[in-house]
Amino acid sequence: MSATATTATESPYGAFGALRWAVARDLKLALRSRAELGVQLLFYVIVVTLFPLASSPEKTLLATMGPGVLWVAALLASLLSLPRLFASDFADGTLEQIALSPYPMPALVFGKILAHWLTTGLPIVVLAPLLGLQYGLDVPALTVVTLSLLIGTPILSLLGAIGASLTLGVRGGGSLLALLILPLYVPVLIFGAGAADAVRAGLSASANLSLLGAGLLLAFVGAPFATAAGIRIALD
Amino acid sequence: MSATATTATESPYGAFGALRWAVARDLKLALRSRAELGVQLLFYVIVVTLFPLASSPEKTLLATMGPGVLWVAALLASLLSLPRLFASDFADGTLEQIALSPYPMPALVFGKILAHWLTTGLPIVVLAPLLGLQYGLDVPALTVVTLSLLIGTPILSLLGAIGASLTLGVRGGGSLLALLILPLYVPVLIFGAGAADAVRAGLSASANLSLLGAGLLLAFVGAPFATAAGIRIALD
Amino acid sequence: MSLYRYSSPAAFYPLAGMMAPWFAGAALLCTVAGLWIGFGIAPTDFQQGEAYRIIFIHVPSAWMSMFVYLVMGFWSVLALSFNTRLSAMMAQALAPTGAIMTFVALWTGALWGRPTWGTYWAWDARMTSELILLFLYFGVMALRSAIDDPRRADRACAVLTIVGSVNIPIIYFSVQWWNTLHQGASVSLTAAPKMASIMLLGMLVMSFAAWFYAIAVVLWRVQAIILERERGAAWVAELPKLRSAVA
Amino acid sequence: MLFAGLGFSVAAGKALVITGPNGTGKTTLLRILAGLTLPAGGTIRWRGEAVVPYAAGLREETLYAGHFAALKDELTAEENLRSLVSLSGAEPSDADLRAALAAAALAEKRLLPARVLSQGQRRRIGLARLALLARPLWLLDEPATALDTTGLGLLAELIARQLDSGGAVIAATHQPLDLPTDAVDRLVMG
Amino acid sequence: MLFAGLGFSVAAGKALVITGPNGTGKTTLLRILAGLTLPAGGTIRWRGEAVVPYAAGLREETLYAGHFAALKDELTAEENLRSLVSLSGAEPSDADLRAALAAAALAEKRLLPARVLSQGQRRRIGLARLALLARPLWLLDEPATALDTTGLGLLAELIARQLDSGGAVIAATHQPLDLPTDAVDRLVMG
Ligand code: HEM
Ligand SMILES: Nc1ncnc2c1ncn2[C@@H]1O[C@H](COP(=O)(O)OP(=O)(O)OP(=O)(O)O)[C@@H](O)[C@H]1O
Ligand SMILES: Nc1ncnc2c1ncn2[C@@H]1O[C@H](COP(=O)(O)OP(=O)(O)OP(=O)(O)O)[C@@H](O)[C@H]1O
Ligand SMILES: [Mg+2]
Ligand SMILES: [Mg+2]
Repeated sequence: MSATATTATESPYGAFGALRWAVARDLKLALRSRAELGVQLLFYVIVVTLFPLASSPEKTLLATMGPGVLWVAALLASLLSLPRLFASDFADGTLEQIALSPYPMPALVFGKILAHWLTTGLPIVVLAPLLGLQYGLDVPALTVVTLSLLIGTPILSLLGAIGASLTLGVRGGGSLLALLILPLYVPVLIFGAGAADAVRAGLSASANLSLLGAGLLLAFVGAPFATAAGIRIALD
Repeated sequence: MSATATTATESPYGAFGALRWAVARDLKLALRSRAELGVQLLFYVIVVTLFPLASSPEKTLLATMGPGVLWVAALLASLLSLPRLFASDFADGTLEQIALSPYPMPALVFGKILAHWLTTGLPIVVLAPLLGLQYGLDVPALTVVTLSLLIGTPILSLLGAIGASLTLGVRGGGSLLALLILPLYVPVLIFGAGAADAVRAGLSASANLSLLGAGLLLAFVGAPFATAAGIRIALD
Repeated sequence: MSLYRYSSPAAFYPLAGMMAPWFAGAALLCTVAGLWIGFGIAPTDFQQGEAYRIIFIHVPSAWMSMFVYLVMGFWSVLALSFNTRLSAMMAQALAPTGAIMTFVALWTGALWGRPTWGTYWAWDARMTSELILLFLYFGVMALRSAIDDPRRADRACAVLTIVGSVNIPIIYFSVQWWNTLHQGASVSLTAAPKMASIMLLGMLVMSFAAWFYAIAVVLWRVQAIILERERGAAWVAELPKLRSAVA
Repeated sequence: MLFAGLGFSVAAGKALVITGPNGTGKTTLLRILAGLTLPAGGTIRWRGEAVVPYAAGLREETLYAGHFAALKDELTAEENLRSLVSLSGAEPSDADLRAALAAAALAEKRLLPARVLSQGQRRRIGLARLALLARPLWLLDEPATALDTTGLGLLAELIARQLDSGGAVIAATHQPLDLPTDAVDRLVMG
Repeated sequence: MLFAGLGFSVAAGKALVITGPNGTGKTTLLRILAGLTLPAGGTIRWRGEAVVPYAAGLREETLYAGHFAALKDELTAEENLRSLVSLSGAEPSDADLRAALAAAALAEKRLLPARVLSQGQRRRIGLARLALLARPLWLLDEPATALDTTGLGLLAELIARQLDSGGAVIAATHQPLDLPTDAVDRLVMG
């Protein structure tokens, strides 16, 4: 049986080990149910294809709506998957163990968020150009939409995690989470969808994209700590 | 202490008592967390107002999109709240007790669905005309949208309950549920949003509305039984 | 009585193995004949030119996509009401074939739409409902793979299949109920056909090909499912074929 | 296949206590008896007649208390109790409810939401439920979990009263239940 | 205020067994000691120095096992165990893991998803975790729940080994734990 060195001056429990533990475990869980990944994607596809169904399918209108719909659908996919980010760990006691682990908690939390993005955000980014074709978007517009999603969806996951931690164990979690987090999502949505609009209007999208990038940096630095604090509050 | 008559020839456990139990309990639970109702509504409001934000806000386009957006948002609000319909009862063992109750299970289930609609569907119906104004819809269009939501949202709750019961305790619940249930939602969406389109095109909406009505009847007759079967399967 | 015997997987397994090759052979024959009629004999359409020949694949696959679902629904009802394992396995075996047929119908329809309507896709009622059918097939398959207890998966999928079957009449009658791009039925048992009889013949032969193909594939797939699910059973261990494969 | 070749019966006024190592199928057996789980084979007879799962007669005459307390965190102890009991078809008066809660030493906790109750207090709400539901057959899975000594005493008393009134009890447990030996049959699994 | 005026300490090689009626604050006390719940007042000292909740030193040296088993239904028994142990910072070899599972009589259930395990088997994964984590202080809440006789024996053995190796144990329980009396201090609450 193994014993851990507890008297080392430098803690052997580094952020990298924590990250690896969380990402590996959550990816394994996500892959365990083979259907999961496919289902996430199908949900995105269905939502994106729903819109032309409900509105009238005129061509110019479609191209106008395109980036907005791709973004709103990404946002909804994120919202829909967020309540699950910590809920099952909370219910079965894993979150207690995470909070009490010798590893730094923000790193563990960041690992969970990263895994969440890899399983829900990244596939959306990959799929977006294909779906965009369906809306008659041209190549420059497609490129910018995809790029904006690539920078934007991690922000959604990071911000969403804060909301998910704050609504743990609160009834009506799903919609309360949505309410808390949507105001934070809206700027992301505006810059994200705006980037493509700028390109279609013949302008440069770089301003929008660098604003998104700044947002990502901010969320990356702040969100893990805020989320860790939220979880500790929920456990009290 | 009370004893129940177990030898009566006619069962004293009628569908009406079951309905009353389920509606009363679920409404009490929904009202207990005071924030819940407001949050549901706010989510709807935010989604509806998001679309003009993400697309470009031209007037004619807005009126065209209006009914579709109101409907899609209703559908998403329903999807977002569905996983919670049975999940907590499943996790804490109440669903076992519901399945073993002497009351007829479809009636208990229908009561839960009714309470779900009263807390999530009905407020949306009430709010829709106000939000429709924002999209520049005129009075006939508004009336028809509201009417179609009034007939359509109970169908969403009824069909959604089937999906919710089938995905109980299954990983990837939220999005699997969406995948299972969206194909069934789409016809509702088409008839619902189509009603308003018909009116705006100067045609009568009665065909769409009566199709919706037929759908409601069908869902009303079938869904409680299918849902009860789904729950029993989940408990096995 | 003798039919009842075959409701046990152990009894059905050899029967399926015996029948499948015959259906596969018939499918091959009909495909060759149908393609020969369709692409060799049938005349060029005066309106659509050569593009119309997609009909020989499109229509049979579209019919099968709906029919397979109905058959799936039938087995699901049996599985739920009599709790028979074989019925559930049949339903499970049908889903992928149905999905493929639906996909082919959508694909060929889209290819056909380009020359005739000038677009691959429109949100027309029939196309939409056919797309929904594809999602229904996906849903059933996803639900099955999300539940790892096969008995539970059987019953959950049966409920979903039965509920989803309301979509079939919608697809079929969509051209009548709505004013759609897609054309209405041109083959009917009651009215005289509006099509050249050689085209009709080609379509019918191709339909038989699709039928036989579906039956053969489903029988083979059900054999695989039986083997997988009953791998613990004594009769599986005694299968001579399996033993020789191991040796 | 978890177990096979198992045969037993329980008579009115008798308790059947199921014991056995972890994982030998006690919970599974109780769930099958309640009708929740489909058995791979075998027959269950109730009052001499074979019954199917979820038969109305069975649901009206049995009471199943499993691992889960079926409590809503948001409702108070009293609301939870009333809701559970009336779901099972009885309509106790407020006085009955309070008496049952008091007997379970929950009089002071009556108006607290179940969320803040301790593990043992949550189980005691289940005991109060037993006191209010005079069903011919009780199926109890680990009824002694998390109970302190007085809680165990109350449980034993409730079972004794059920047996006295001609009811039957089937209980799976690892802890001794302290019942009169002449009223108890034992089934050791595994 | 649940409790006040409580003072106690536990020395290396000693176990403190907390008993008392339901709802007297045993769980709350353990959660405060672990750092999960903020106390309304009072000081907690570790190795003689006052510590704050979530202090790194505390997290590295204590192990808390509460009511929840922290198991994922989708992962197998072995995967669950490995994941839990490495979250606590240890990296046991595969052989260690299997040995610990075998000692908990889970050798045959090693590759089953936790979902299908019985209540007692789930708790036994927790026992295997204890065997793999040599922390100076164990905080155990109702460790005997759902365990059969051999499970209780294993638990007693694990605690004895922890005490022998100079560790300390604080356990809240309603069931007797069968520990050597000279190594046990008792705290009766309520
Ligand atoms: C993706 C687009 C399409 C889909 C989803 C689709 C779907 C279907 C379905 C489900 C059927 C069988 C229903 C029935 O027999 O009544 C069918 C039949 C048929 N389709 Fe399509 N279709 C598509 C595109 C097209 C196009 C572009 C054409 C030709 C212009 C076409 C021509 C036909 C014809 C002639 C039939 C046979 C109708 C009959 O004889 O009953 N389809 N299609
Ligand atoms: N799908 C499955 N595959 C393999 N084994 C299974 C499956 N489902 C259940 N089991 C086994 O069946 C048993 C379940 O037993 P059950 O929960 O009834 O035990 P129990 O006697 O109540 O045990 P405990 O005393 O621990 O509560 C376990 O041994 C479990 O491993
Ligand atoms: N917010 C609150 N308001 C009132 N009482 C509270 C609140 N939170 C907790 N309590 C009380 O504190 C106690 C919680 O005790 P705890 O769970 O620590 O008990 P325990 O000794 O572990 O009991 P058990 O033996 O049943 O597990 C309960 O009596 C509960 O009613
Ligand atoms: Mg058990
Ligand atoms: Mg406690």
